[in-house]
Amino acid sequence: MVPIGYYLVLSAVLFVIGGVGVLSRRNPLQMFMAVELMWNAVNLSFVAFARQYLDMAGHIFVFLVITVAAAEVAIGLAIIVMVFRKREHVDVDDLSLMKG
Amino acid sequence: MLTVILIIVKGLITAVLLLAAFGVMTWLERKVLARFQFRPGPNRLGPAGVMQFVADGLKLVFKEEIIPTAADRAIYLLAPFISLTAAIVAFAVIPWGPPLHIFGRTVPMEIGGPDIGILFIFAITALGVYGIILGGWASSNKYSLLGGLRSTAQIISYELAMGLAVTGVLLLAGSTDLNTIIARQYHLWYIVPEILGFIIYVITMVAETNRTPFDLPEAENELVAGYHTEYTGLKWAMYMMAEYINMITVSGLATTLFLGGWHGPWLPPELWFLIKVAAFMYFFIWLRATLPRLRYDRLMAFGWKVLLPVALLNTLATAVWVAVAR
Amino acid sequence: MLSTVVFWIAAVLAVAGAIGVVTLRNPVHTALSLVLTMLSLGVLFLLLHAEFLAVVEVLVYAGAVMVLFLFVVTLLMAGVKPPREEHHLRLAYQTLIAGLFGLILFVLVLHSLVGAGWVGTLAGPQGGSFGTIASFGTALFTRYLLPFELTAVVLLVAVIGVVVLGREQE
Amino acid sequence: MQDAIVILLLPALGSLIAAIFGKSIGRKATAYVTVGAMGAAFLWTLSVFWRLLQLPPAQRSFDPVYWQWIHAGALKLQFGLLIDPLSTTFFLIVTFVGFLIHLYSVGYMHDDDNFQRFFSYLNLFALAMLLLVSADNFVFLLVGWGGVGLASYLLIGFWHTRPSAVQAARKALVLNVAGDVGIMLAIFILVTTLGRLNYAGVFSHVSSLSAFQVELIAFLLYLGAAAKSAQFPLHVWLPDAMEGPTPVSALIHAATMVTAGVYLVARAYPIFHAAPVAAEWIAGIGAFTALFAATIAITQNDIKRVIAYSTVSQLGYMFLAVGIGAYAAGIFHLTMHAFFKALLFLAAGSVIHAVSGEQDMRKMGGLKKLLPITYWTMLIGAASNAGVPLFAGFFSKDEILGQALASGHFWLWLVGVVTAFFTALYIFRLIFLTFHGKYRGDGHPHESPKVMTIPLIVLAVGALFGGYLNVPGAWSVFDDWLAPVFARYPGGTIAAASAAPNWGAMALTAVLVLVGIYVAWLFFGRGEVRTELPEGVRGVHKVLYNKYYIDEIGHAALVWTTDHLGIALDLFDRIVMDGIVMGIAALVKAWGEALAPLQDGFLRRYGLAVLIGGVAIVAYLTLVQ
Amino acid sequence: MLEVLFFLPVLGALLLLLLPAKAARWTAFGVAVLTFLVTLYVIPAAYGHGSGYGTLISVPWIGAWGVNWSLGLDGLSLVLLILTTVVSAVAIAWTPVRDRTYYVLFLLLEATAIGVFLAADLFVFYVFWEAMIIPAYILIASYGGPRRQRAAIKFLIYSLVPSLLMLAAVVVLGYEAFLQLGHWSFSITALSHLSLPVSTQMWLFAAFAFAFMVKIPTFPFHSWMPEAYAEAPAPVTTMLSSVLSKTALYAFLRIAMPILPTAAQRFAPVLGVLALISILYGAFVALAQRDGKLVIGYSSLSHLGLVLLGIAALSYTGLQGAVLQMFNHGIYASGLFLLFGLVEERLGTRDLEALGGLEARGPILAGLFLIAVLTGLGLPGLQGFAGEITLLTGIYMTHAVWAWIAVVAVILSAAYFVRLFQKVAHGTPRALEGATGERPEIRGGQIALIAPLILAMVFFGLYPKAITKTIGPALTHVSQSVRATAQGPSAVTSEVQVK
Repeated sequence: MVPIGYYLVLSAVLFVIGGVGVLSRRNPLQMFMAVELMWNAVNLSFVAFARQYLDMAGHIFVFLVITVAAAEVAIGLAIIVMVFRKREHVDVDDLSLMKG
Repeated sequence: MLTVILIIVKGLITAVLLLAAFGVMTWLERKVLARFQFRPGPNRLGPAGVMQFVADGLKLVFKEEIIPTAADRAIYLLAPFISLTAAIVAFAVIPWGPPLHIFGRTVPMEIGGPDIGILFIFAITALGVYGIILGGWASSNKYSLLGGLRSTAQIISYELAMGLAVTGVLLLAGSTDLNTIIARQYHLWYIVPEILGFIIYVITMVAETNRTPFDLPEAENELVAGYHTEYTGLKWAMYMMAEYINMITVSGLATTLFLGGWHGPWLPPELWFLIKVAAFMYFFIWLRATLPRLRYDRLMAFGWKVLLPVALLNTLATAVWVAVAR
Repeated sequence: MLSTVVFWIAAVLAVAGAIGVVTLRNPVHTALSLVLTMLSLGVLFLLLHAEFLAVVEVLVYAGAVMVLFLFVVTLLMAGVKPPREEHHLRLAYQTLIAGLFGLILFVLVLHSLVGAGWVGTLAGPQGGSFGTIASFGTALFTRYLLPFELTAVVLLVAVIGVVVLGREQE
Repeated sequence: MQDAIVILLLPALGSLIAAIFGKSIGRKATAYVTVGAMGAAFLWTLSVFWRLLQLPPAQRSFDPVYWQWIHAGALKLQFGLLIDPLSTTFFLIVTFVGFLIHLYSVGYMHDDDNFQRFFSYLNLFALAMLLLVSADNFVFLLVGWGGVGLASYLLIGFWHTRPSAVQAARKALVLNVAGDVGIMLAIFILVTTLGRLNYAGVFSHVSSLSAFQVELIAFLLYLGAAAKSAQFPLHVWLPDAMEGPTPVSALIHAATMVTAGVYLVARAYPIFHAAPVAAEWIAGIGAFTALFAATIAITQNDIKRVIAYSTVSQLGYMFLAVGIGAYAAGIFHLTMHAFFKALLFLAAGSVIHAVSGEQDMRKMGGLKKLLPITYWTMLIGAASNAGVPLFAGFFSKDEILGQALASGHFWLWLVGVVTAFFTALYIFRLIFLTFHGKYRGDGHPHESPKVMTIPLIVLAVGALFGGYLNVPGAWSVFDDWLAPVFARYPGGTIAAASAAPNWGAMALTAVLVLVGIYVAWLFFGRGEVRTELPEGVRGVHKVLYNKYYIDEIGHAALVWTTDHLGIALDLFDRIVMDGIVMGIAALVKAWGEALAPLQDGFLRRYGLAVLIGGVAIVAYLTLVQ
Repeated sequence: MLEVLFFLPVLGALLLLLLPAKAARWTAFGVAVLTFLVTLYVIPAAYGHGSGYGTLISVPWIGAWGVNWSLGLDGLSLVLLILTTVVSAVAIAWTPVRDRTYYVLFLLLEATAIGVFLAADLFVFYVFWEAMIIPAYILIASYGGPRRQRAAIKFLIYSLVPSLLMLAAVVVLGYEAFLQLGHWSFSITALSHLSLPVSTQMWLFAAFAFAFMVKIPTFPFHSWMPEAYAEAPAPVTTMLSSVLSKTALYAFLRIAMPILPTAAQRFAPVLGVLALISILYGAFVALAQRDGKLVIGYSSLSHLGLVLLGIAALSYTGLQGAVLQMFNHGIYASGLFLLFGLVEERLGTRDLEALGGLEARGPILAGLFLIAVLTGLGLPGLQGFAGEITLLTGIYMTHAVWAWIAVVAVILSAAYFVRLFQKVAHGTPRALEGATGERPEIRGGQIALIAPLILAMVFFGLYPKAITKTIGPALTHVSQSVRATAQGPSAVTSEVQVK
């Protein structure tokens, strides 16, 4: 059987890659995808721990994470679509109207 | 080690059977459709044109593979495969007979079969959608893209309704494993208590496979041929295969859930299963022959505003009934 | 034995998909690589006896969310010219830093895991009930009913929000 | 004696009526009310005087108490009056001279549109002076003291359209308040040490004070007296006080107010007796002031300023007397001085009135024939002031000089004699310049109306025969009258008082006075006025004329510094104090602006920040924990 | 009866909201006069047995924190209540202001001031202490001169910051009560029985002193005063100077001293030095002001510094003198501000260089202004002198040197007040373009309004015993509590009661 540590390391790897991905992208869609990746990494570690401690809480949490992530993507994409309507291209660096 | 081999063998058998069924279906459809329109249908090749599908197959295999230049080659080629595999894998879970007792081992007819059964099917069909959307996009043709999007939207919307219709049955059966569901239907087919669920399921079934009343994406007059306009030859065939296998899977699921799977009084269980699936197939073709095509927005509105609430209502009713009964 | 093999295959696929998400230029490709990661995660969930979650992952995440992504990507990217060529110096500079910090984070996590000892071997599958949809259902609707209701509200809000945002500004 | 308060209430009533109803009841009615109030007060004083005379000398002292003023911890005070020969003498002076001056001012102020206001102020002054001399404790002495200071301020600044008058009034009041502060401090010491403030209590317990405390109290009281009675160096305000109308100068700056200082020292003689050092200083300063003022008076050209300096000089004499312990002599000279100085001022007033406001003697002259009554009354006043034998001034001044010589203060006597010479010189210079020679002015002077000349005549009689109350060697009616007051507590009278008069000294002073008159006649009596002076004297003359530049020094030292310190502090307040507060506000704003750029809208930077933060937290948790 | 005293102006303010704007001025005046009459009615209630409160009503307010809505009345608060109600009555009707909110806010200001004087519970005191700032701020901000916003904001922040410190101190006291008495309590009498360690007492007293000294104002914390006094309308400045500053001084006696006696002992020299600086500083700066209102303002800084010095001297006579002078200053300062306000209103400017000739054009106004000025400079015979004499005697008894220095300010006050009067009244009347056309004369109505103040100036000059008698017992209580704990050498010399 595979010790749980492997899963955790894998989750860390995915998380870090997701983090880097978020910061290195200029297209909000790709940033969103990187975020999704980070969500999944976290889910993995949840399930791994749930399996380790035989506690359903982990699963519930993952289920919640998935629903929330779905909601978030919905709203995020709606915003991006709106932004797209305003301008031809979508580039994160240009979206700085809200600066202080 | 043995189980792995067994699985592989069963997988092959199922795949071959499905492909054969596909062939038969194409022939059957053209025949029945013709009969509806009072014309003989294909009768040149073989007795009553039976060999027609072999001819078509051969034709498609040797047709020239045209790949649109602007297309995204990798995904363009990948898309049909996704659709096909999804369709086949989905069928793997449906038990088309009681477990066989050969070599002293009880071997369930279906290939794998984790006890989540039905959800597995939904998951796989969900993946199937990728084939369509990627196909539409990869061929970088506006119409095919729009077609792809429309069909995806349609499938996803109706998936919801299907899911809810099915929950009624799950509530009654108390488990998501298909075998237990079939076992529970030994005395009474679920079509009786879940008649409303059955009707909704049938409608969504047709929508899921983009068949007649809901076959807008491929409608010639509007979007040329929908997402597979740019596909030719074998790739196009794969889409066709995917479509028909999906029909079979969906019908198989319908029989398992509502018509008691392979249960039947006299004939051997597998045969019962075949008969029921054939009945559904006939129903599909029948629909194609008679019903006009729904406009897209009406279609979507019907899906969301009518079907979904009714399905919810049905699930609620069943839930209440189950809670009270238990 | 089989599960270790499956684990490694799935792990490699997941990491590959992740890297794909980060590096691929075309958004559709990124989306697909993400789907690949999700599917491999689904398999990993199966390995960890979380059948329901595996299915949910595939059905909700891969099936619905990513399709939505593809929807938006294909619609938006269709008309748009590829992003401006000149590669922002700042972008590179920032990715570098991000990478650096990512590395540090990874090392830290590794360090803590090693510190805690790779948590021994996995406890044996105790009975069939763990991770099945039945146990999940009971847990969800008894101990964790409140989170369930909250997520229901969250989803409702999201739906309304999207409808409002999505509406064509007349 | 409970009714003595009426003497005070009458002028108070007069002042109130004049102030509030003055405009409505018209000038004539106000004149009647106010002058009538003073007349009534005089008659009431006579009745009190008469009642006192009936009593044997030892019992001539009453202390009617009216209400308890304040009871705050250690400060327990009643409001009461002290009716005894000393205060009655002052009652007489104030009411009699006051009445005459009221009468005189009806004519003098006839065409002034603030007529009613002037008279209400005069009555107010009378009330304050009467309260000052009759209060039975130091606090009410101070109340009178302040009231008198206020009245002098109001009257000096009466013609407030003239900036110089306003300035003079302000200077007078500030210096007076400085004096008040001296008395206040004395009061604090008294309360802390003796715990009581009424005269009887304080004087009977003077012995229980330490030597230093008594000296300190004496000095502080003298500080108040010096400010009020314009002793050197606090005399600067008196000459400027001439800005006020002449009757004011007559009443306040000659007869009554300035003498308040002498009254204070006389009243508090037990303290000064127990403080020999202070007494010595008072006598010394008094003598010096006399000489100093006399020298300045010689060079003044403004008629009123000459008389003002003469007053300062005579006050010097009085302080010399009380300084050496000859309190009765001091009071006697004070009374005589009240008559002839008031006479001189009123006469000067009628001269100014005649030449329509001209005060510079160089533009007068030859008025002998035009203003006969004024001339003769002024001559008597001048003679009396100079100390010409047989005139009032001679008797009182010689008594002081005799006492000084007898009590062994030879140098003080010598200064006194020399000053007598100078007094004769400047007073007769005034007479010759104004009345003799040709009329140098361009008006057409005419004799003053009856209402002004009658008071002159009455005062002239007083100045002529007043002296005979105390003829040296013969009788001393005045001293006997005051004896009981100074007998009550030890140190009241000095042994030498009744010793045989030193005829030789008296003859010497008389001769010097006559020589002084002759020298005055020599320089100024003979027709043309020598304006330019021989070189040798010019330097001296310039210094004297400019009043030894005391004014300028005083002004520069005090007024200029306080004003500029005020301005400096105001700037400091505006810049530094405000600066600090506004500085803090600006600092906070600057901080705000400094942090704003962090929020520049770049999502990725936020992302990076989040990541770094996350890493930091994880690092902390893992490494540190 | 006490709560009627507090709620009357509040109800009046509410009533005003219903009435038409036209009638606001005189109804407000009516309410203020009614409050004054109630204060008179309450006088007998102030003479309780011994040195405690004459009457004390206490209703539990916030049970959890042990806060009781308790109002107490004794000689000390009675005198200051009379002052507040008289000054408010005169000031409220002084200038006709068109809109209604001015009068509503004014009544609220008066109500909160009454509240502060009546509060017998530290919490209630603090609530009113804070509440006072709000109406004052709005009055300055909306009805003041050209730069009123800046002045109002400065005043607000200046008052709020220290009172936050004070809040901390109040809470700590409450907590100490909890520790020592077992339950949270803020009642002043209870708190004064606590035995607090000296170190906590020190910083508590510092917090209170800081808040009070800002309000008085005293030297280092006074820079809000020039702008607030100059920009606020005359009646509001009157309230600021004669009522609000008194709340601070009263708070020293009522709260800081009895509750923190040892700290008061230790802090006395510091307070004394600061008071001395304010006295001289205020006097000198007043001498150099061109704005008449600021001359009076800085004179208040100087005179109230003298009062603070009296309190810091910790002698019984000093305290008596301080309270007497608080009352007197309240009267003559409001007289000065209101009369000068009238001059400013009629002649359109406050610049002393431009003013002049009032005596010729408005003799009655000039006469009244003269009386107020004379009381201000402490002319013996008027109430200013009575207060000063008692105050300086008290100071002299414990700190002779202080008295010698403070006396200098008496001379300076004569100088700047006379300068003020002469610049306004004397000289030839100049045609002032800002003038509102009317002759700068005080009409019948306003004479009647200011008359009580002028009469008080004279009456309490002649008979200050009326006040010292009432405040006697309360102050014995305060001075005993301070002296009783005086272990150190600075014990006050016992009163010289030699008869």
